[in-house]
Amino acid sequence: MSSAAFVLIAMVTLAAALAAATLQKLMHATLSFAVALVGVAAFFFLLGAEFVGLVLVFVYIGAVAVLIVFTILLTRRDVGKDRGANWGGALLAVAVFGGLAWAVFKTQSVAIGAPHIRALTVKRIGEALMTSYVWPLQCVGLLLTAALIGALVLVMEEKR
Amino acid sequence: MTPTLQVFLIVSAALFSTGLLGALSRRHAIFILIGIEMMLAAANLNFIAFWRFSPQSQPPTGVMIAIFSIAIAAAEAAVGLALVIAVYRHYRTTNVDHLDQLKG
Amino acid sequence: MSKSVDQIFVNAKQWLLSWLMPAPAWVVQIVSSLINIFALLAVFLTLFALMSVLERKILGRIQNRYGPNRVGPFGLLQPVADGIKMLIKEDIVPARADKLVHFLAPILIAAAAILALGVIPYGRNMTPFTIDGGILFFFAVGSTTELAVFMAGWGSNNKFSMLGAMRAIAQMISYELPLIITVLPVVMVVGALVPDRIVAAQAEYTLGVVPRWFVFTPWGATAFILFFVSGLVESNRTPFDVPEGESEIVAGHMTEYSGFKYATFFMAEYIGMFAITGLAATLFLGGWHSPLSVLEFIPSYVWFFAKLSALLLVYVWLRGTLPRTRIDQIMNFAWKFILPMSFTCVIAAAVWHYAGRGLRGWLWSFVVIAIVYTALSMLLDTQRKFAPRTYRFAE
Amino acid sequence: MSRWIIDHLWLIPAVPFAASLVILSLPNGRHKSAALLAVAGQIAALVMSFFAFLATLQVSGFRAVQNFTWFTFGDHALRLGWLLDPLAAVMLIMITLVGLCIFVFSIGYMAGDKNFVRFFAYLSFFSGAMLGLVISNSLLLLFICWELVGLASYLLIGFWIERPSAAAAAKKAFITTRIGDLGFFLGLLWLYGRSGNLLFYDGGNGCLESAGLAMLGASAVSVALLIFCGAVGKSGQFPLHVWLPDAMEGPTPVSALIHAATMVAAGVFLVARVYPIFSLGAIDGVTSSLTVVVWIGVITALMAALIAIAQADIKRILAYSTVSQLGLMMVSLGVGGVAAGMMHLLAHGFFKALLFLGAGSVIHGCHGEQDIRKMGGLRRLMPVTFSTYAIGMMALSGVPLFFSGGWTKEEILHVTADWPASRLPYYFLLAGVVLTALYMTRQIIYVFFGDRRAASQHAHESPRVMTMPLIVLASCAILFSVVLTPAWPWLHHYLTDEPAHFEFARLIQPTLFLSLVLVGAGVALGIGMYRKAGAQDRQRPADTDPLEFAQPQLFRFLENKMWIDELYARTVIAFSCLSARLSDWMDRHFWDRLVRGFGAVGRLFGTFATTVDERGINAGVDETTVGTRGLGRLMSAAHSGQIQTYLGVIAIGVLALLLFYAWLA
Repeated sequence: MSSAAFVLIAMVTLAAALAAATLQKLMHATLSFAVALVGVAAFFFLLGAEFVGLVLVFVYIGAVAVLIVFTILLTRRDVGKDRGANWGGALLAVAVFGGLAWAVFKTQSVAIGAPHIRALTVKRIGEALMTSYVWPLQCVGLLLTAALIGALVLVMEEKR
Repeated sequence: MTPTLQVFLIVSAALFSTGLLGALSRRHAIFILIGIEMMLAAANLNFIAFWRFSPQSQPPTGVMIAIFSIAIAAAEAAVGLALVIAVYRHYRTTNVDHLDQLKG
Repeated sequence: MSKSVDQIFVNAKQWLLSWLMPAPAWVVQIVSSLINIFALLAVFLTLFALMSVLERKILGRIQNRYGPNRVGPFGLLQPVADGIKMLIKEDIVPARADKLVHFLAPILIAAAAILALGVIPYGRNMTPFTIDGGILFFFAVGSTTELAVFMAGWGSNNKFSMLGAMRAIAQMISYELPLIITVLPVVMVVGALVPDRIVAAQAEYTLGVVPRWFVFTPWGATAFILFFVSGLVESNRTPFDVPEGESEIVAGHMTEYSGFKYATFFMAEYIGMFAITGLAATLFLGGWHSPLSVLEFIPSYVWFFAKLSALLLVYVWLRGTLPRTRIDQIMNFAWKFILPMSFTCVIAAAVWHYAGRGLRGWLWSFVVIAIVYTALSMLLDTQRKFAPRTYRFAE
Repeated sequence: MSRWIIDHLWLIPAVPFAASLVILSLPNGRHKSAALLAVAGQIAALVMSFFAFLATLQVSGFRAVQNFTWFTFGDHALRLGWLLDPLAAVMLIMITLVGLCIFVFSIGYMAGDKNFVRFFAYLSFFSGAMLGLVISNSLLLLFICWELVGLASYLLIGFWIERPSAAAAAKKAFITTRIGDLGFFLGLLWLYGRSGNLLFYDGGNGCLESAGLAMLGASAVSVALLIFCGAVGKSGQFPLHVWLPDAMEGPTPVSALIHAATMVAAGVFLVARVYPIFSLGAIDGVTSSLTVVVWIGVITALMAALIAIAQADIKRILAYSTVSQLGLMMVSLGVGGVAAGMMHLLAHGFFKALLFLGAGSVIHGCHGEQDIRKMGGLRRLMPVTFSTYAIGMMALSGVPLFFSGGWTKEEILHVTADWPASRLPYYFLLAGVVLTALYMTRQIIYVFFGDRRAASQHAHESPRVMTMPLIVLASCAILFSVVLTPAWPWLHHYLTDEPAHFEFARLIQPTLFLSLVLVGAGVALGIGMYRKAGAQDRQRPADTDPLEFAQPQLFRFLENKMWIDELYARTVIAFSCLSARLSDWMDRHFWDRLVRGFGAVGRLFGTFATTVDERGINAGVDETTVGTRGLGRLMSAAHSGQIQTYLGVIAIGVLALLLFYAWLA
């Protein structure tokens, strides 16, 4: 885990995130959002959670970003551009960031380096999912099914 | 020198605030959704970071929560975007300023 | 002797790296990666060039004509000529295009395709990029392609581009699901997402003759066929090339691209095809293992590329044989047939595993697949007969 | 396999049930799949029944019981169970075999019907329910299956729902049998109240075992008679027989399967099953409940045979014949010949199904015509149908030696003759034998002999898929007699759990000659009367029945089914109409007035309350409301409907929380 990589990734991620939040063209904002998520995934790689990083890329780029893009397409008449930041929002966001950063700096117990750990293999994750987390896993499965059906019902053509 | 947990938390807080900025200042429902997704990703980053910097335990709880949260975020995005489309069909707009039928 | 021939490329890389001995570890690591990338690009760009000309020649033979035969011996230098042509063509960007997106799309699509190549084991000890979740990496990178295609369609600001992109994404999403689900049984049986482990699991020979490739089990054979068909769709090849069907929507999302950008799209498409066939060979056809134990003296990478070429030949053959399908047929096929069958493969693999992985398991899983297949085909058979054609106005 | 099937007895009814469900979910056009599934289910049931049958052969007096708890209320468990004994095993074989033949026949018979798929779903459903009925080890489970077969019968009689007559017949069948079932249900409750256990065999505690019977005591007669009500309804015994002839509105395979071979025999089977209750406390084999059974049976047998003589519809004749034969079986049970009755039931199942399918084939060949007076001369046109029908006719008439029906009828006459209470039933049954031979001869002469008449001009033989079941059933009707003869009464001993010995000398018995004479007399009488039935004979016009010509009054009486339907219409139905009208009148004029009166009082109170409310209470409430509304308006200003405002407020809340923590730290 090198500092150089960290700084690089952090810069790319935050820049992309800022772009996603402020760019006026919806398409550009969405693509920036995708880049920001790739950055987050890179953070995950850096932290040794490769599997989660891959899942993040897979789900967010492969599914969520494409979904967003499709929605943009379907509501095209309305969504071309949006204004960037407004002052109220920006002020509030900066205030929240300030508060959080102050809290993080204030807490001494988090100023620690990374301990040496056993590599997190997919096998371990799989075993955890199938033993201690099997109940949440089933719940998530149910949730995803419900979301799938719900989304279908929502966008179904209304019968006249 | 390697980055400490603190630094990761700061980055995560920045990402969160950026997401908040997007969610607060945009006027289109899709943008707001993007902002919310970004906030979720920041939270996930926190989980992973805490997992990595804590004394290891079996099973890897932080990673698990991140995985579940990603799955739930996907469901949320699907339903949210379906709602956006349904709303658009009905009102011909996705501008949340105009969607204030529920005002008191 | 055969051992050294087998490992010749690995040893060559080690020899190159040994020159860097005094340098720090991270430099060695970066140089090693660069060597891998360079080798990968060299091999597959050559293969792309070869493939483009061979495909045209084979198609020519299928259509009873010669194909390219003017440039170089047997027309083999045709790709060079094509490349020069593409390079010196004017790069046209539509005035109302979203310039940035329009520019980034081909780069992203090519990058995704090449990245996907990185996790495939090309021979013994010849995996460019070993990672714990290799298969997942392949699909994670592959899913980026959809975004790239959409960028191309949106960025061009053209009706045909947009329609083509939508068709492409619709069919790619629909077939990505079965593509991943057909990989599941293999991952379940091997117990790993690492391509090397999957190849290693297919190393032995039953009775010393039949290789233990997964394609020789009922679920493996079914999954392989489904995977192959889905791969065909993913790489937008005939008979599933509706996104760029020139008689309908010009060239789909590539309509507004010209010159080198167009060539990049073209290349990305072929490299994606190589990647998916390479993965098919790795997952089901035993990777770089030889089909007979007596033939093991032939180097492993030769076997891998032989399998790859065989599959590519089938691609070309299908392109020369089948007509284009309709988009709604493609979608119905995916959701109503391929997807249930892929789930059946997962179940059949579980049955195979729990029935002891022997002949009994073979028969049981075969029964499972046969039952589901019969039921599905009965359900889906609409009994629609083709009516005789009537000429109403041309008496 | 045999061992396995004993443990999985429930599979036998479950397979046709499952087939029925699958068929029901098929789209309407899939004729081939539906037929294939139904036949496959039936074959599976047949194979399993066969193995179950083999299992019962191993030990004499075999009985395998499998009980399970359905549900528990309080500390009381309601238990059901499956039972395999010789009685159940032979029924299983008969139902599945006859059923299979009829399924196959239906493929041909129903080929053109647009509701083909539904038909097979119903048939399979019936088959499953009937098999469940046969193997249930609990009166309650038997009752459930009993009602299920009733439902199947209802659905199938009314299969051609577009015909008003079919719908009416279905309704009639359903309601008439329901009257009997009410009695059955009361008997069941009574039995449960007395013995506390509805299982037949339960390790000594079942209601048919000594402990359970002892608890029943003197109420056994009432319980038995109430249960017999159910049997009367289902088996078409007098006075509830009226639905069975009308049930012929259903498709012919249905008539063959349900209203001849299996379901109507369920009543007889029920009596045989709970026979210990009937015979409890018997003196010399006679109890009052059994006496009732005998006389009901005698009346039914004779009456139905008489009516059959004057009917013109080919299926109705067979229907009345079924009623008559069921009466015969009841007599046999009543006089103590359980084995004889069951044997006749089995033999009757085969040859009556054969006759009905033959009739179906004739109807199919004559393009839907059912009136025997319009047929004639079909012997040459439909040779296979004719020969198999003739075999069925001889089995039914009781021609001895070669036909199963003859031997079983012989057996019944034998036990009836030995009844200590009275000789009368025996003589009545002898008369019934003559009548049976007479009406069957009449029918066969009308249909197959003589000249061709209106409907038989363009008749044709049925396709192979329909004639094959006929041949199979005909050979069954003949071959079955092998295990029935007195020389080697294997089946008798199998059912009554005694070893069988082969003794050729017993084949020829004096009563055999008596019945030979009687049958001969019946056939001769028939030939004498109906020789020229369809043709002009002396002063009689061609379309008049010879009997009608000779005895118009008697004929009219019989033709109109002894006016029983009319009698019911004048009495029972008229009475219910009257009481309905009375209730209506009471409702309109008496109860309504009463209710209105109460309403008026209520209204008076209401007026008073309104006054108090408006003048006194409202004013105070109004003031409160105004205040609340003002407050609400104030609060609602915060709810702008802008989600981003809400989001912002949440963010401010987060900030406030942070500040709060900072203040704490």
